[in-house]
Amino acid sequence: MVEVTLWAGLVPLADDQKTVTVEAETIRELLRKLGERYPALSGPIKDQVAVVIDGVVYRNDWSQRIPEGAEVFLMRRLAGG
Amino acid sequence: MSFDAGYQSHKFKSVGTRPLRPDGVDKVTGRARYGADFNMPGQLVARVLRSPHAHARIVRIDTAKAEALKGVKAVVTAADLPDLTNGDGALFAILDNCMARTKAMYDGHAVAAVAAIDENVAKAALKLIEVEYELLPHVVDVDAAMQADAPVLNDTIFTTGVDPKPETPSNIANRSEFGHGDVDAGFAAADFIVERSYKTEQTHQGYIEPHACVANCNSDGSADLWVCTQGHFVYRQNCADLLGLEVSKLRVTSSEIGGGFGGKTHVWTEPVALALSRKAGRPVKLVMSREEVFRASGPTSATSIDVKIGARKDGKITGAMATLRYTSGPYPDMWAELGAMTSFACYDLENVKTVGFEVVVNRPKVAAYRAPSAPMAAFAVESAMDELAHKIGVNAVDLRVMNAASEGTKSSYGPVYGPIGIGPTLEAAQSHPHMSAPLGKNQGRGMACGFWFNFGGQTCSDLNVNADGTVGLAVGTVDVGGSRASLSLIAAEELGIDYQDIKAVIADTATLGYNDMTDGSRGTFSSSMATISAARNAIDVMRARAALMWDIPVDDIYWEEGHAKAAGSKYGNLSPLSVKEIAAESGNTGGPIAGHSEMIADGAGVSFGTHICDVEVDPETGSTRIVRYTVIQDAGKAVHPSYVEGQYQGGAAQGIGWALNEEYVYGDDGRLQNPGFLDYRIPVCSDLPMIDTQILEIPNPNHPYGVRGVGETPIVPPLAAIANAVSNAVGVRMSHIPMSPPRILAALNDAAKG
Amino acid sequence: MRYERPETIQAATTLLAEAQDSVFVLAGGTDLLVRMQRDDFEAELVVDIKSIAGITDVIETDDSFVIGAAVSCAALGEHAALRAAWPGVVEAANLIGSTQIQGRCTVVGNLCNASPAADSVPALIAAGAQARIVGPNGTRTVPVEEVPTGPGKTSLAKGEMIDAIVIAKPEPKSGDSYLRFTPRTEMDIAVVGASVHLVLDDAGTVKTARVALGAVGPKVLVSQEAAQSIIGTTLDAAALDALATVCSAASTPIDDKRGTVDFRKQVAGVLARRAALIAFERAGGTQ
Amino acid sequence: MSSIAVSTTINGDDVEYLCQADETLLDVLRNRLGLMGSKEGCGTGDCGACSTIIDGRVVCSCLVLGAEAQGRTIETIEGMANGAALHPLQTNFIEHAALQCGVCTPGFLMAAKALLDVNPDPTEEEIRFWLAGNLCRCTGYDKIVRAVQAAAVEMRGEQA
Repeated sequence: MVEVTLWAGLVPLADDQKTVTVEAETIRELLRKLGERYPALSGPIKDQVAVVIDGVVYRNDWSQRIPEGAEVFLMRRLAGG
Repeated sequence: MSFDAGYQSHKFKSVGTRPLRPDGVDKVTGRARYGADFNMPGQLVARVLRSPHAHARIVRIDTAKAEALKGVKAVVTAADLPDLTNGDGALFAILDNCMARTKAMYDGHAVAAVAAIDENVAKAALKLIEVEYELLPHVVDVDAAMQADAPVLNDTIFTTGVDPKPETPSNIANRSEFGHGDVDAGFAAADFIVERSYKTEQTHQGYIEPHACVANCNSDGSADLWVCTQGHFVYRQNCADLLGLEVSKLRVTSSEIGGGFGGKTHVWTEPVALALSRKAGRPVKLVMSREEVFRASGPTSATSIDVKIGARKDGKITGAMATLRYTSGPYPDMWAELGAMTSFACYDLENVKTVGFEVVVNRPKVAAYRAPSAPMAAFAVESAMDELAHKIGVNAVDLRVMNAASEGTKSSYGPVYGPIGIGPTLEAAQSHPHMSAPLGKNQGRGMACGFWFNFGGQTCSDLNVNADGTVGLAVGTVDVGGSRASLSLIAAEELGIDYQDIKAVIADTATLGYNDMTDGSRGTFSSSMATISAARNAIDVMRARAALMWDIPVDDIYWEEGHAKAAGSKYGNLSPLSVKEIAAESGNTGGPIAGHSEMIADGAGVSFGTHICDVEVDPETGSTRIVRYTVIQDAGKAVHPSYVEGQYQGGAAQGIGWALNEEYVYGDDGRLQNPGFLDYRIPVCSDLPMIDTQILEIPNPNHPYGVRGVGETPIVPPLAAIANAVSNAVGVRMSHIPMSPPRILAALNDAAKG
Repeated sequence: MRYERPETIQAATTLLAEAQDSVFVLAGGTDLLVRMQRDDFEAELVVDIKSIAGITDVIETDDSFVIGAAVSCAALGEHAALRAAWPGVVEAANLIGSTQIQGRCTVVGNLCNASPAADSVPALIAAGAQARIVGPNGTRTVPVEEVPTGPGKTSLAKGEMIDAIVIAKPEPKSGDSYLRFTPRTEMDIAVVGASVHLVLDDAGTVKTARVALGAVGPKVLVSQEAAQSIIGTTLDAAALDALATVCSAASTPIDDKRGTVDFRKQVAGVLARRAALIAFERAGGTQ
Repeated sequence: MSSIAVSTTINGDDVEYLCQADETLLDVLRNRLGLMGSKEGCGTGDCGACSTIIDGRVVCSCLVLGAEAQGRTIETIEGMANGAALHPLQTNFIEHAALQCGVCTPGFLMAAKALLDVNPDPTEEEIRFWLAGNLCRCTGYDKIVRAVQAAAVEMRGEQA
């Protein structure tokens, strides 16, 4: 099981929950299940989100494994200069 | 082909040295070709007609007279750029900004454009375009735009991120919130509290090369764009989307780029040039004037920030809060959110809350400017931290050390930190000779910390081993500050050959796979990871070729110091095969030798910096002189130290200009008063001392050589470091950037009056 | 637009007189060509005077210096005798723009561009310089302060141009200086400018003085009252304070993108005081 | 408006061209003579990227009319090297990493050359004030000043 903390912008799209628990071993599985449980999330998940696992930002790498008990954040994908 | 990006520490032969960059000779002889240096036969010259009003409905545009003028070949308006964005708000904003569709949203907003045989005809044609405007009330100030009675710029914008969802449109496009714990409880437990409001004016990246491109659309749907850009693949995507072109048929070539700093991560006139070329059936060259660059490219946000920090007598912060209001120009984006995320990122806080408000105003569309949104937030927070240190009576650096984030700290924007360099930069600052050097009359010393996220992203590189054993490296990230030299060093290191035997180039979009925008200080980080991966791929190919040449199993061959070597005593008589020797036989052993890499470079790792600054303030005129400046920053691994130093010095210089003199000055009519290098004052050579740098190397565990991004963090601390230095020099706490002489003198006068 | 390069003064003034529409004199061009970039710029004729014999020379006579209209400020700075005689005038001319601008710009161009913030004009006025004006009906000489009449406007009639600036050699025991305030150390337009020229008597007290302030009004402000505040003194603290107060009071600046009214008034006093001290020292005065 | 015939000397070669009365020398160099090394950063004499040497003085070629070049001696960045041998300033700029994007570099090299021609042993302050007319946004000027200092030493034939 993985506890995912949602970026503030996503909270209203997930029944106002700040953290959600999901059974997932890869980023792909995590995002797919989130999209199924909260359809409103599937839009932003497509290209506006980065997944942070134990402090490391994964911009769009679905194959990335999620270790058991890792801290997982859905963060907004950032622009830089 | 799985690629292990894990850090393996080893003794470097090439990485860390300071060779001459491969593009140096072209640049010092004037042969390097920038955006405006490219011409196509039969090209037309384009000029853009821009709104002289801050906010106006476009009632009617009559281009008949312009089109009739001899020598004019095409005139375009928004009608020539049909909306193909089908609901993608961000893309529609780019389209509307390139050419206003219903309303001119700022002084300088494009409303029409002309392509003609020469500049004089084009200029004359602009005067013949009749535009009927219906003037609307405007607002340019971030706080004024948030008032209830402010003119609403866009009645389709309803504040998101608030509950319940508002019904009436607003200039506040989004509210974002970050943090953890209970700040009220934190403030209650505090012995000392600092609370102050800060403002920073809008500034521009200030690259010396204005935007320039040559666009050519053929009747068969194929098209070419030669442009100065930080991301030619993203420009290709944007232009293809807006003009309905097939991505593979639009080739975008990145010219040498004359500075970007984030301002060339966004298309401004390129879609217009393509539209003109398509309509005229001829190539079109469009070069922005300096005035246009200031009025109509992408400056950073103007901000208004409130900060409140509480701490105990021993200096431990108990509560920290910031409310950050950022202008985004007419089109909302993530700028306030980035400010809210970065403001307390340097610190390990029990109770922290940051709230960001994205506010639309009648100013140009904001684009990234080197660690976008971070310098302003750092100015507010690090100024408050300095004031807090004075109040508690503790040394400014010690206060930072006591509260600095470290590995395992939960960041103020959410995730936990891996190994990070803020502690070491603070310790280096404490022991740096600058920190204990004597100060003269009217002089003061200030310091500040800064942070930036850094990114990875989609990256690919091609590495071709030529028949003579030399290597061609093609990358897709743009080189402004010497990354071709750095990436050649990386390839040399991994292949085990000499730097001189590698030539790195920036490939155009037709000859290399997609690469993300070169932003987020990702250039060297991502392309070096892809280059290492491509090199390892090439090594495997060369080992296989050596196996064929020696006729032994490939598993018995290992690669070391640029040679294929046969493992095990039974091959005693086989002398190692060099890249040159293997390449010479490539015709017989399977054809050209190459290594490719297509990957998502992740795990970029944040970058921290601490700056120390001495200033001398003339109390009679309020003029500030930078006496000494030191930049200390963690690079993970400095691939080419000279160009890492260059990033530190360049970022500091931009920060100094921002802190002291640079600002967009708007008149009451909402028009930009200083769109030029005379009155938009960036630092000149005689304004600055030498800028000392110290590179720390705390390896990034997620990069084979430990490399971190370095390009953006250097601009984050200077605003605060200089503000703290001025405060320590003449005892007035400056809370409005830039600290121009009139502002400092007024503050001194107020202080004198008591 | 037509470009002409006359070789004599007469040919130049004839061209200027005969032009129907707007006509401009081109010497250094560092103001004119910036104006030409603007879309609303119209000109029928530009008269390049740099080929007129002698116009690029600085002639030292026994009682004056005659600075040709096309002498670049860089060349002015390299004229040892002028620099020794009028250090304030030369340092003012050399503050205009940058090295590249200095290689082209001229003090006559600076004067005729008639910007209130012109750097060389306060120093020329403080030095009592004269402008030699040539036109279809002959030559006349006027004090430099009579040339600018307001921002961008001069008193020159149609067909007239300035062919030289004439500065008398300074009396013994005299000194001049020019200071300006700019946020950057170079490349800026003066937010405030102050020039002081004073002559000492044998006892070392100020016998005569002229104080000229730039960028604090539509034209350079020549303040008699400011001069009076230091005449008869050795620039003691009271005299300097009086000078500063008078200059601040006399200034009528505007708020603009470069500075505020309060800032300019206050800094005008500061610069006048500092410039007076430098001039006093150059005149051989001791504090 | 009719064109003006101009004959002048550029980088030691006799050159003739036609230009409009209001056309700047910078536009002539770039658009008519293909000498793209001089860059336009502002068009108003505020950035120095178009610096060119006319009769020994470094000036902004965007503030000079093409017609004014008649009979003058013009040096542009393209003429700085001696064939394949780079000028000491050029080599030192590369060696000291005194450029990043490089768009201001031609202007800096022209101005620095004009400086060392008249002042072979400049102090740091003299270098900084002489080069104040050349804007650079990438480097913060530190390495540019060091490169000019090193080139000055080399050109004086002393040990670096």
